[in-house]
Amino acid sequence: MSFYYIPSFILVLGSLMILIQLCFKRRHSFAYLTSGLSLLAALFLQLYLQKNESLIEPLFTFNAQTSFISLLLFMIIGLIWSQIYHWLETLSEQKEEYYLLFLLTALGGVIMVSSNHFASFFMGLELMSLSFIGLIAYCGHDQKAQEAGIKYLILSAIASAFILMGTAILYLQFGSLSFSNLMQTPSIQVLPQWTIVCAIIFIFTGLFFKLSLVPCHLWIADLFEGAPLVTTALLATLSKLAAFIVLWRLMNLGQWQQYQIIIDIIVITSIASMFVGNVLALFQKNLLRLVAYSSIAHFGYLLIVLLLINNDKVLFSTQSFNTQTLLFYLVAYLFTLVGVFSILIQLPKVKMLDDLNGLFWHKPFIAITLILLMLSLAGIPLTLGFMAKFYLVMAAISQQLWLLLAALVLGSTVGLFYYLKVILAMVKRPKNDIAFNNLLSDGNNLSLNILILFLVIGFGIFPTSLSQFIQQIAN
Amino acid sequence: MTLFILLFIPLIGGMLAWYSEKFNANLPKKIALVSLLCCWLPLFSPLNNIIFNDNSFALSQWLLNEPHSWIPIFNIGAHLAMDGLSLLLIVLTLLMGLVALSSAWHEITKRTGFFYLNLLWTLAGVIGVFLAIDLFLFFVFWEVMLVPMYFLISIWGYENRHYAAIKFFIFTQAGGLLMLLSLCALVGVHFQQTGLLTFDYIILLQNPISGDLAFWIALGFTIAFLVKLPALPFHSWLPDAHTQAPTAASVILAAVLLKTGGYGIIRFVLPLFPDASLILAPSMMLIGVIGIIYGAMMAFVQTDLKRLVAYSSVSHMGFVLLGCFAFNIYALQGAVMQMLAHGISTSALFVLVGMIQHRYHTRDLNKLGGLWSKLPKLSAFGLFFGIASLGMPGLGNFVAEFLILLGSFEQYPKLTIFAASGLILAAIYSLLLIYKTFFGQIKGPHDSKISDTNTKEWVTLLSMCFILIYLGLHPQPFFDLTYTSLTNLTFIPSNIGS
Amino acid sequence: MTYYASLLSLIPLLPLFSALILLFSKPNKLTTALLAVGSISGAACISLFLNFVFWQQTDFVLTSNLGNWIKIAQLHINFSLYLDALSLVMITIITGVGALIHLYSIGFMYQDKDFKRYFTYLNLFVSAMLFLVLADNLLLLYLGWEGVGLCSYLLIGFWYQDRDNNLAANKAFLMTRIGDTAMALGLFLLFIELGTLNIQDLQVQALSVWSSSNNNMANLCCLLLLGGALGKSAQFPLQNWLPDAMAGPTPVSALIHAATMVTAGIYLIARNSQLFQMAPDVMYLIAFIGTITLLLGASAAMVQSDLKRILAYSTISQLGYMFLALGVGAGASAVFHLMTHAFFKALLFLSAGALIYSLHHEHNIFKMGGLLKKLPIVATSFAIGCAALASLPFTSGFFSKELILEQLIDSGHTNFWWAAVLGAFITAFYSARLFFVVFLGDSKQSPDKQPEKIMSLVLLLLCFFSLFGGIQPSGIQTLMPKLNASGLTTLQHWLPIVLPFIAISLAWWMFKTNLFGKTITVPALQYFHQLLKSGWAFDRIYQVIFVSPFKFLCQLNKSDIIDLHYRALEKISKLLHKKFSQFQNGKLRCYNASLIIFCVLAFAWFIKGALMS
Amino acid sequence: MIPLSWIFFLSLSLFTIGIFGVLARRNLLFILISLELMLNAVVLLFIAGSRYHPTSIANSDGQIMYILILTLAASEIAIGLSLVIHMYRQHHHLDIDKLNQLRD
Repeated sequence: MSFYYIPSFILVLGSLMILIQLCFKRRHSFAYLTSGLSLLAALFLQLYLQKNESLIEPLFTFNAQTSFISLLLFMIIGLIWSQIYHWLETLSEQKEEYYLLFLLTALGGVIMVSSNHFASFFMGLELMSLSFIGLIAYCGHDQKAQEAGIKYLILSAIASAFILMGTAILYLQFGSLSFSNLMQTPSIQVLPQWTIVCAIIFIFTGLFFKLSLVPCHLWIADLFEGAPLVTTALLATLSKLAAFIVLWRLMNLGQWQQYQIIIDIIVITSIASMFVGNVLALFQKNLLRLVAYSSIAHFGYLLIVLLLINNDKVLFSTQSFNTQTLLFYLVAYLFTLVGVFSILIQLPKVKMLDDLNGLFWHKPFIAITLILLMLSLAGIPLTLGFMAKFYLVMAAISQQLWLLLAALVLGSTVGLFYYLKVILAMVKRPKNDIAFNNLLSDGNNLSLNILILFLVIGFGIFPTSLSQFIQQIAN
Repeated sequence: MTLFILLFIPLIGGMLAWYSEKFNANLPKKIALVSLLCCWLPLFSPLNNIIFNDNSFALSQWLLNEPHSWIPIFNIGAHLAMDGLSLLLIVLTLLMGLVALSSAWHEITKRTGFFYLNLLWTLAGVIGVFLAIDLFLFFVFWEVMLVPMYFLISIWGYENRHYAAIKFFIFTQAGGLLMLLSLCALVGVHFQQTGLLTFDYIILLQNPISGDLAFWIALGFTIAFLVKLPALPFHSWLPDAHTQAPTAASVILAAVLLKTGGYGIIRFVLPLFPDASLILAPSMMLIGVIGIIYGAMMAFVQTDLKRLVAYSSVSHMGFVLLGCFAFNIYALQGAVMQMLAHGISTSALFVLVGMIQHRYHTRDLNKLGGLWSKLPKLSAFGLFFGIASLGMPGLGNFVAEFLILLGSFEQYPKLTIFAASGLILAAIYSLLLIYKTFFGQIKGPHDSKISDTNTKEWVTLLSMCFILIYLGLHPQPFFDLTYTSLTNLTFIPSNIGS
Repeated sequence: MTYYASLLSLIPLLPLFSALILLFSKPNKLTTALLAVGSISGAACISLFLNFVFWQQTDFVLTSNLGNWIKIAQLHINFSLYLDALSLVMITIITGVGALIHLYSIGFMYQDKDFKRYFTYLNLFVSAMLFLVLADNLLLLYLGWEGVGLCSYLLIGFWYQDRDNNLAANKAFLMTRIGDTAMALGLFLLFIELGTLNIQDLQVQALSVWSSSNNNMANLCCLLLLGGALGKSAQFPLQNWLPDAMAGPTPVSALIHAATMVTAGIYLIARNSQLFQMAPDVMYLIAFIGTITLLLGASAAMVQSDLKRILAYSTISQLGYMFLALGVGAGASAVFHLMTHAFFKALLFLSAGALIYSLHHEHNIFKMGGLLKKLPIVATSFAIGCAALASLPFTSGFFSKELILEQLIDSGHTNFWWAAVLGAFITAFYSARLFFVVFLGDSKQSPDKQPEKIMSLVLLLLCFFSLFGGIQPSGIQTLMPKLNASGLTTLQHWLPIVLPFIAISLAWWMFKTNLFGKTITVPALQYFHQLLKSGWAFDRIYQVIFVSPFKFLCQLNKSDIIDLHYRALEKISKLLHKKFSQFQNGKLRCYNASLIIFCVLAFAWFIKGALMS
Repeated sequence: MIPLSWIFFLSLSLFTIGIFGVLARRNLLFILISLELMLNAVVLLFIAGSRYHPTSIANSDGQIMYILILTLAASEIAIGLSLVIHMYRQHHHLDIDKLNQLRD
């Protein structure tokens, strides 16, 4: 038994506590505190565990990278959690179960990112997806949320079925479900070699759905629009982070780059995602849909990282640079996105871009935070988003992926247009002077915004400590 | 620390200006003025050195050199350095900052704090561009200076400001991204060839990269600079941005921001890629010539005064491009001179247009006319700067155009003949501008409240006149100042008698 | 010598400072006049003094350096002044005639509200012209060259409220600018070929570098320089701005568009005569252009009805004579004619100004008539001017024109001689016509005021010069190699003397039979008359060939074709956005299909790949 | 023993039938049933796998997966049905084609 499991156990414990408490008496604040404490405990434990040596168990693997990713995951969830209370107060539903589901998604995410076995991966995935369905359809009377819930249910079930199908074929090939055996030549060849590629395609279908990459991207905007805001934030960060990490690990461990077809698929999907995501966002008037489309594009950029693994044309001597790129990009993108969502949570009335009009003049601090976050998403220097893009460009250049770089430049240029539109919307004079006082003003909003700014701008200007940390982890 | 102080003064001044708006709406502009004046202090010692003992600076290229570490993981440094060329352009920047301030003084009445924040930050960004010697840092300033400019256009601009602001930003950012790619590729190739990972210009300069890739990297850089310059196929952001920007922003845009393109070519493209730029030169000069003619022809048919001036900028900056790629010292000196002279003459025209618009609420050439009888002083200035823009000898623009054409004639006589036709075309649109605006019968209702230039405007414009005349009649100090920087380019033998 | 050098530098600087003072101060009219006229007179006195000093010497050179301008690598340009016999003649004319015209202008312009502005421009002009003439290098010459162009532009459009004036000014500036650009190219070529722009060095260098005569490069350089000269001196094919330039105040026409600025082209060629000697082809071209221009101008002058336009065309024609003289290698006679022409043409213009002043801005000669008695001084001066123009014997114009004709023969260009003689005939004819129509015959309009006294004074002074100014300055005779005097035949000797009288008689006959003012009824003749009146329709030709296509081309591209592409890009992305959005139709089954489509496509790609390999 | 490929193709056919069901059916309930079919197809493959890898140490993996998938299917159906009920209450039908409030 290892310490590594403790953070997950704390989460389990937390959810059990909430469950038990539900049987006796419903109290919002108690559920809030319980979930918060367990998250915090898990976070700090995870932080403590950073320095431990790596450990490979049959179901899980724990090393610096997975620990870091779990830490990242906890931090993101913690940031989102800090916003929940006031937001839930505005809902008419029972509130306590939300925390339960919230913790369960976190648990699912943690399991996924450190899984070393298809069974654990599958468990984490389903834990997360099923809780998500609950989180999405949480507001029973909200027709949109219900619709979103149904859509997510069916689609994620199909995706799971695809992933399982792929898993099953791989199992037939290798006789094992462990990730570490993916490289071994099977003892008995029961199926022809090409079925491996079929299996990979099946698994890709499922994971690309989770990552909402083109052409499996259709659902995400609907979900973002329909689901409750906090759920959307989780969906945009947690589920994508977990899915991407798994994809990356599979690519890494299975050496899937050896199949040209897989490379082709990734290249095409990446370019298509950049292109379609950005174009869809271009004239979008709904803010959340816009964020959804932009996330399609961002994961399109991130796919470039998958092509870098173990390529022989490595320019920078450290092979870990690609890992660093991945981690840095994820950190940058996810923090920025969490920032955007926490600002949006503070502006509950804002649905369309035009609703932002005049924000800059009435609530300058919030507006500036949002502007900087948008600039970070757009990749303007001195923000975290730019450093991430810089990492990506350096990594891609070192392997001379000119086609993808061209697509990246083109996509970023198109992307600028709608990020600027968001900024413009804030700066415009409002048509009718709506009061911006219906914000959930609270002490921790300001401090949270400052924290986000610190993360996005501070690390944007002085990325050294973060880069060095990531460098250590990647080695 | 001098250069960092120079950089931080406008940054801090901008913050203060914004904050001070809470107390008094008139305070920001005063703070802006003070901080702009403070910016001259750090320049005092280099200027002093140059003016009073001009032998010392000729020996070493860098007047001030301040390397600091920034992001060690990539070996990126916060390396600022100043040579004659950048000093000259910074002086221009600060001067034009004052001009912009003067033109904004009464024009901007709403949200003054944020306006001056953006104004000062743009200037800081431009100063950063001129000072940054680390390529990464250069890129950072290159991109970041656009953000406050974007706000200046999109908040305080005219009717169609949002479109113009977005267009401006996207064009320049697209160029910037291309530069980022080229920059990373340059560093990568340099790493491959020397095993040294560095973004430092001075180190990169020691081993100019070669090979096929070098050409493409050079092209990437060049296109990024062409967008900013702006050269022909990428010029279309400029008329929109200029037309919609408030006067102060137009001034900064025309006087300083465009110059970063020319500066980039001279500072980075030519020395870092000597072979590639030789290959690029004919096509770049062709683009320059086409830009000269095209810009002038476009200027001729515009009915919006600001658009006319904007297209004339395209034409003038074509000369800069021509000069940069002519590969001799005359043309390069001319290009630098053209940057200065164009900066002043064009921004003066923008200031004038701003004044006219402030008084008559129109920029339409067909609705204006006969201003001379109403506003003789203003019109006289208009005449002066119109004449300056057509390249009248005795003014800076002439010296610049003469040297550029002289230099490029040596290399490409046929192209230069076409470029020289720009002199005729410049006369056509400048005279049209003067003719339609200042001459003829006065149009529209007589408004007795409209008055001629006040003292502040008069002093601003007059000082610009004097600078132009000085540039035209005694440009030698400026040539001397940039001589070292320009002869350091590999293709120019430095032993040419000076 | 330094004493003389500082005096020399004062010559152009005095009017310059006066202009600057006028620009930045608000003096009253008297002070303005004193300052303006005083500065020019001062300059004139200095040049007279220098004339006096250097009278005996033909081979003197006086230089003065006002400072350094540009010094990059081999390019060294100073603000240096260079005085030799040729420039001495020129500055004497410029300051002398300039001072007189300034003086005259006080009277002429006194009522104008922009009195100060007028004198500012005029002083600036004189200064620029002096820089042009005194420049020791071509770049400084170019500075003056453009400076005079600018002042000419400003003064043509001096009465800015009238759009026509401005259009005329624009036309003048642009047409000369075309020539100037050619000249600038010439400068570049000269610098690159010879490595200097100093005029004297150029002559020396040219001899050593282009050793063989009729070198292509020499031809090209000279051709380009000639372009500048053609524009400035209103020679074919850039001649048609000059008649329009008469829109300015009449003293301006006298000073700029008759006496000084338009002669800059002649000066340029004379100054670089050694250079041009290297290019005989270009010299021949100059002569040819001169011939065409002199005939063209003279013939157009025959039929004009606007007083000033007649004089303008006659100026063109006279400049043609000078070009012809230059072209055949008779530089000295060209400059001589330049001088006499400056006197009598200034006189003619100023008298015309007085006439116009008195007649309340009437320009049409057919509305004048019988003014001999009413305006005696003007009539006298006009008569003298016309006589000189027609080169009646013993007027100044006679000597200079005779010299030109003589040297035409000497140089062996008989055909040019015939053309020149024909020109002289026409010149005499239209001079006589002008005088007869304006001053004789029935009185049609009576003057409402007499010219100011100061104007009359200037007229009288100029009458003196026009009559007795026919003394060729000694210094300039060394300008070009002397032509061998081949001796004239009797016909060649007497024909030019007799012909003006025949022409005047013809004019008198036509005037008496009232042929001048008559409307022409024969269609062919009418057409020809129109053609001549429009100055051989060059305006129309240029309009059709250059201006309209240019305007059309510009208008075609008004919305910026390149920008349209970017806008199209925007439209395309909008279209794509719509297309992609169509898939976001909210239908679950569609979303399901997307997953499966991806899967199927991937398989298809895979199978395709497998089949291919 | 039946060759594995037979089972493989059977499973794939079942999976495809499930896919067609998901695509073709408009009733939410039938879609859920089709999903079950897909999962069962997968389960079949896992069971077969554990049978055909007797020597492998991980031969029980397939059977464990079978149980996991079964659990998943059950819980999915549970959630699915609750959503079906919700939907029916709100819309009085189960036609997912009419469920398109969320769209561009």
